[in-house]
Amino acid sequence: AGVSSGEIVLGTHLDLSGPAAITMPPIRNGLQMRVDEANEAGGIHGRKLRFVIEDNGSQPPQAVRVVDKLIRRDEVFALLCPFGSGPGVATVKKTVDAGVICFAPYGAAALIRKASGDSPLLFTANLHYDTTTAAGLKWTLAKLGSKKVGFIYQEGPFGDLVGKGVKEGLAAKGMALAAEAGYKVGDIDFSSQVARMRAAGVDLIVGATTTRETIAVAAEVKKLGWSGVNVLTASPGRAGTTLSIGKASVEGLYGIGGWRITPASAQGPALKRWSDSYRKRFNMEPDDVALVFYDYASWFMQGLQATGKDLTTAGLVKTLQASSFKGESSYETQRFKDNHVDPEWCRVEQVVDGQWLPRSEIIDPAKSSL
Amino acid sequence: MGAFDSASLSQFVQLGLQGISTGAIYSLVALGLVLGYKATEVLNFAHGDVLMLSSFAAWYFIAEAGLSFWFALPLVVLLAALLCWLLEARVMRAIVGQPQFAGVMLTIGIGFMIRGGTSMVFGPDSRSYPTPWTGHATTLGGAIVADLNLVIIAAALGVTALLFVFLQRTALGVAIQASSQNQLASYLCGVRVKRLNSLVWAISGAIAALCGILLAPISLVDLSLWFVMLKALAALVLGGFGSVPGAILGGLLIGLIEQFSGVYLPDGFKDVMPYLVLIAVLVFFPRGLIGEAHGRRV
Amino acid sequence: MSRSHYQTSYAEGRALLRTREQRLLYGALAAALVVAPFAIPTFYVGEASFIFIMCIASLGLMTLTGFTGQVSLGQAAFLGIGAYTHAQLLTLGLPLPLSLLAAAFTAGLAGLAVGLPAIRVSGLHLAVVTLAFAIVTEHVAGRWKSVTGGHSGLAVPDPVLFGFSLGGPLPFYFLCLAMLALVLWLLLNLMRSATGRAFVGVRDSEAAAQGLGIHVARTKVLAFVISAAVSGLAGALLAHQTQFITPESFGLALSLQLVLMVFIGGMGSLRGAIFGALLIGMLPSLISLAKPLLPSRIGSQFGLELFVYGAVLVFFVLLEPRGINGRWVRIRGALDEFPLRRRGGFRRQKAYMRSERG
Amino acid sequence: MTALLSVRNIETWYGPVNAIRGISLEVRPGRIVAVLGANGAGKTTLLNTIAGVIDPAKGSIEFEGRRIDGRDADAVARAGVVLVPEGRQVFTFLSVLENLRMGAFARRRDPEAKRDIERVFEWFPRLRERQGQAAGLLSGGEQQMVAIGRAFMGRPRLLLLDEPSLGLSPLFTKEIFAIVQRIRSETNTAVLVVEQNAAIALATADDGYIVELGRIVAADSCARLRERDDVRDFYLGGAGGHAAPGAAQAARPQRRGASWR
Amino acid sequence: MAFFEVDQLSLSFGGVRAVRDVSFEVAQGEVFAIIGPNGAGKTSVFNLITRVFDASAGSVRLLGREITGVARHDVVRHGIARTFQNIELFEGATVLDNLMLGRHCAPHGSLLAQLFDLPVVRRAETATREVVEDVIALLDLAPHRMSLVAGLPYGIRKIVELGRALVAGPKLLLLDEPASGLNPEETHELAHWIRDISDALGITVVMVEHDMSLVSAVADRVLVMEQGQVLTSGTPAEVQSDPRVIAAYLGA
Ligand SMILES: Nc1ncnc2c1ncn2[C@@H]1O[C@H](COP(=O)(O)OP(=O)(O)OP(=O)(O)O)[C@@H](O)[C@H]1O
Ligand SMILES: Nc1ncnc2c1ncn2[C@@H]1O[C@H](COP(=O)(O)OP(=O)(O)OP(=O)(O)O)[C@@H](O)[C@H]1O
Ligand SMILES: [Mg+2]
Ligand SMILES: [Mg+2]
Repeated sequence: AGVSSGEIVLGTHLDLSGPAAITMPPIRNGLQMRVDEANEAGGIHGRKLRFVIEDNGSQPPQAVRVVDKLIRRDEVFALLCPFGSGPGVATVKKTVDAGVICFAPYGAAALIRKASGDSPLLFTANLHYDTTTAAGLKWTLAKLGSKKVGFIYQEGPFGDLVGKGVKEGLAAKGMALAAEAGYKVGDIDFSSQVARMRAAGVDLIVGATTTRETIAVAAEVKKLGWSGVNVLTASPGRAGTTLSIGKASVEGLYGIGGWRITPASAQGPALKRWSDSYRKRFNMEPDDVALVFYDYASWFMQGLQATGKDLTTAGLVKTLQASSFKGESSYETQRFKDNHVDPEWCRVEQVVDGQWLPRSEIIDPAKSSL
Repeated sequence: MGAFDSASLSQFVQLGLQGISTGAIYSLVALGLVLGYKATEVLNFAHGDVLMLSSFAAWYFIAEAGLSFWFALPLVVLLAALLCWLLEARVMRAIVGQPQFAGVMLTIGIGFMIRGGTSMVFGPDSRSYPTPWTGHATTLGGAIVADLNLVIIAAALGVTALLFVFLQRTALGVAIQASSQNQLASYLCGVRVKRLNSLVWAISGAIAALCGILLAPISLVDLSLWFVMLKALAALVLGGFGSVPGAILGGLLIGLIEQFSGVYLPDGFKDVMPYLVLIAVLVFFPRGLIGEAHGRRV
Repeated sequence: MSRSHYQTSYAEGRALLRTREQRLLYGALAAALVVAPFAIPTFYVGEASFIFIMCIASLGLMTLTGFTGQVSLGQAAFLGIGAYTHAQLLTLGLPLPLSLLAAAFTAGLAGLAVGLPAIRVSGLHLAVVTLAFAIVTEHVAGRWKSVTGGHSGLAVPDPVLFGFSLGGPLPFYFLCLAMLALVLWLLLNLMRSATGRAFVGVRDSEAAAQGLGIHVARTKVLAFVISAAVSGLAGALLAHQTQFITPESFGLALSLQLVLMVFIGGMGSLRGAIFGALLIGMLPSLISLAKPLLPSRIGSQFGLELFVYGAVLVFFVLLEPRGINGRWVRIRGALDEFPLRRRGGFRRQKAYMRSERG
Repeated sequence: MTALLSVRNIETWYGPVNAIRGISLEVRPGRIVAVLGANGAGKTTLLNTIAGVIDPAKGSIEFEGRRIDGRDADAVARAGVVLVPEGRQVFTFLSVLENLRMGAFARRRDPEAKRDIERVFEWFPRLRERQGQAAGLLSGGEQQMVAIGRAFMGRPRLLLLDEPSLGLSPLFTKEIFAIVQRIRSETNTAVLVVEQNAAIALATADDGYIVELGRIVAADSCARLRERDDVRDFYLGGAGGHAAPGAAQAARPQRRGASWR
Repeated sequence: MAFFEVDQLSLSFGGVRAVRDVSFEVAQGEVFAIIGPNGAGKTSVFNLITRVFDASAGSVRLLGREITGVARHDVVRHGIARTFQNIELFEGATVLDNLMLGRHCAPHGSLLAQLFDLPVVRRAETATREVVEDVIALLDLAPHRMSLVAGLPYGIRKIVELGRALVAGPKLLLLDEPASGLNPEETHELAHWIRDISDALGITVVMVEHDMSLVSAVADRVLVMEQGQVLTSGTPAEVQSDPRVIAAYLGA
């Protein structure tokens, strides 16, 4: 379904109104921009793309309804980067059961995969937080020589997964977690979590925190004048916005990166053109997240293109499984292995003078043995 | 035993101070709620959203328009007061006399509109702006507190004192309490009830704006700022609805409980402890810790 | 033709369908509901099942809030408890009907636990106690991994009855419809007998209720238990609808939606609960259907859904503070007296706030 | 002499219920005017309409030559027309003293207000004893005293009383009416009083109106009204207000269905 | 043993001694009135009898059974029903439902039976309805049967409340100022009803009342209270001529 002589219908559901709406604009814009570009270039094998975006409010029941709508009413051919672990887990089975491809959902990839019953129609491009965290943490422990590690995490699947990685990383070094402290989305104050870390005397805080909380934790550490400690944020906290909003308070912060952030000064001509085009389209500054989702969409378009005129679900699945991709946001070329992106390139970086600078090599967690 | 050696003592002081300064935020938000409730017996669920909107407005004036903080502060406070005045005069007034819950529903709707509207106008992403106190901290008795937190404590104290005097000592304040108890009788006494209600909402809006402006630099200008309303609600009920000192007490208690349970209890208790305490307290003090006298004569 | 109708026995006075017209009307409605799923696109069949589930939950809350006057801001917790119980028991192999019953029962027990403080606490204080309970429940659901699967969630087995799967859109539609009909019938019975009257009595005057021999505390707790049990049933069905349950499915947003349903529908009326669930339940879909009609500058703004949602709420509360049911009753009244009705009927008099403290 | 208050042909509705169907009446300065009528006749509605508590759908109300209909109740009160409403309506959580002070809210800067409180305490010594108590905890009669005292604190030129004797002891009912007369003679305040206790109302007032089904059916001086047979039958309980002992054994009167809607 | 006895009953609120050592006895079938100045403690005595307040001292007995310790909602099962000075009706319900609620103390089937509307419930409902209809007929409430209480005039509400208390089938009926707000004609009619209730239904009535015409018309005996204490008691005629009562209550 979803493919007619003149049109391919794609859909997604994002949190346009709920607690995660904050992070949605670059995601939506990145996806939309790639779709628009494809249409401007005459479509894919002559078929125009129609992209339907729905609001899931980060709520699973609501997500189930919009996915129903996308599948049954809009009859989409594929879902492109739907957002949220909860919504993803709740809807992926429905999606694949209806024969609809789910490409690069943004959320806990392992959980979504499990919920899908390991369906071949699901392609996950988002790194597994546990494996990358474990790899990044192992490198950091070796490099910084940290003795006691604490963990601040967001309650939810994201925090759980990073936590799993933290424990694995520590176990590999024969260490155990010295302290952990959770928080809820919407908490305004992280002093008690940091105080807990301090009371336990840790010298490395790992944060399963998104932008806002990463900044808050770093700022709290700075405020206390607590010098003997490093802060390492797992993937989503290591973003461009952390710098632009956090400013001085995030100086010195470590982060595990899952994609390349290229400072404006170092951008090549292709990236510059992309940035200008983005600015023009959306009247706002592009950021790394927008580029990541633009790249995901590109990978998908590449698959569509390569499948050829005779587009079927099975055909596309086959093409994607055999495809490889390197975008401006990828560290290195990646492909799909068992429908999951491989290798899961990651890198430990640090904020220096308001920029993420590489500290480690590019790591393949599957092979990392530090 | 040495359980209170100097290190743990200074940690204790640090937690206490931090608890008080977080609690002061809750108290300040709760105060705004109490005030609106006192006059119109409407629990304003849009209060947190006014607070959130104010922080966006402050960001706009300071970071975008480049006004100085000291100019933006009164401006935003004034605008928020105006907004709330209009809300009362144009919207809330239409359901006077309807069951109390109609007001709650209406403000929930208004809250959604404000949140949706803010996100439509400004976009949903978070941002920040500088204040004169950003990045400064003070050492007090071995504990370190951000200056901004001290300012918030001072603001909470100041607002409380003003409100207390206003409500208890001035004729207008007594009239506010009177109209909430019996609006009809208040009209019959010649009180300009409508204007008074709008005024109270305006003051409450001003307090929300003050909270928003002071809070945003700590937790960023963000759509989820309204969440603080939930904690304030808990504070309000813990202290006793409709009581100014109750709101302060409740807010501080919740702040302290969070801090101490965050460090001294196993992980996971911090977030639910305030609510567990709340339920326990209400079972023994059904009207909150310093709730109003009750009982209707039959 | 006059609609007046003379009753010839007391039993007739409490019959559910009193007049011929009513029997015809509701008969037609029932027939339509049975035929409809075969005639409409599958997407709408799924939507209808969801609305039925919301109707059940809304009826549950109406029992508590609309009839007994106890506001609950944490109703979603009971749905959650029902959903988790159901998912676990189904996984253990319990047959569907028993598991549904057990879900209602467990939620009812939780209702008992929350109801006990409610004996002493009232009004907004109670509302916040229930809110606190829901926050704690959600938290526990996230942490108690062995039972709930934590934030990773729990898969819900397909509903199977006598070896026949009810998971597909059509069978599930009829499962939900049947459950709704059952719950509605039970609650209608309850509300027209002594316990239902006692609920209203406790709501309107505790002093008088006590004087008439109503055990106020027990009645309040009973309302909590019944309301929670009905909500638990709704939760169990909702679990099938989402097929995978996570704690955030049962958060504050759902609780607020339920409160909005009973209020916008019209307090103190089962019909109101259904009206409210219809409106609030369909609103997100309606907004999403209407979005393509908007100019894309506005249609693509973030927060548009929330804004429109809020605006519709505000519109309805302002239009009819007593709920859709209130308007329904007035319109019906106006039709009944049609030629005799004089002007001024819909004009609103000045009104004054009456304190509910004390 | 021109009228202090003149009500012309007002009509008032509660949604679909037409409670007043065209009433006109006048109160001249310094006069006490009584309004009598069965339950549900529309007396309370009449007073509420004059006081601005509800709006008339038709007709005009003039006070001291100025239109007051359609204004809000607070504006009417400040104009000098103060209502003691049905059901007392005290501020339950405020003390007796604060209740009285609220009565003088519109003239809270007037130094005379203090003296007026003394005066109210003189009339109602019981209130002086209870001045610190929350008004909601007072007995029914005590609350009535608070309501009347509070209205007086507004120094009205026209006082509207809705069943002031409701729930008061016989002695106190007499006192209230004596006080009403005192207020009138000391301050030349005109009074419009609605009363079920027709005997005492007709004895105190100068002029009287009788309302039935939202219309005036009789208007005259009280002296003449007292003489009328129908008034005696219906409003004075047949024998000057006090049914003789044993009257209950008399034949049961047929209820006049018309006055019950 | 007297039918109904109140013995040395006392109540204080903080410093205010609202009721002090009040004792009286009422015989079966009697109409007994309590009068006294405002704030004398009459309503408080009613509230003590129906257990709204806990007495500081003293006891209340009906047919020799102690009432002072029973739960509030059990008072009616001991045969005592009351009305309230400020009318406590269920505003959101119809007159019929208000009256049906009056009979809550009668058996009405278990919760499960109610949920499934079993025959036992239907029978109980019909039985209740029959009692209610009798009262409706007695008090001429038929035209208002289906009206919402909230829109009724004051006088009708008073009667509805009286009816609700009657439906409970009490042995002892407490009426708090039943005639307040009624005009003389209606009061006159009320007098008949109270007599009917007492004579025809055999219910003992204790009422608090300020309208002496009603008291004279129906009361067998009168108790006069002042400042929480018993001032005197006697027949209506005796009491009305007592100089202390005239000074404190009736006025010259
Ligand atoms: N809020 C209301 N809604 C609907 N009808 C009302 C309302 N208030 C009064 N009425 C109706 O208006 C009519 C007049 O009522 P009103 O209270 O003015 O009578 P009243 O003469 O003061 O009676 P009473 O002696 O009982 O105080 C009555 O039929 C009453 O039922
Ligand atoms: N809950 C309370 N707290 C404090 N004082 C109270 C309370 N209830 C009653 N009182 C006081 O007790 C006294 C007796 O009140 P009660 O209501 O019994 O009087 P009453 O005889 O019924 O008077 P009325 O004829 O005016 O109704 C009053 O002075 C009243 O102020
Ligand atoms: Mg009246
Ligand atoms: Mg009394």
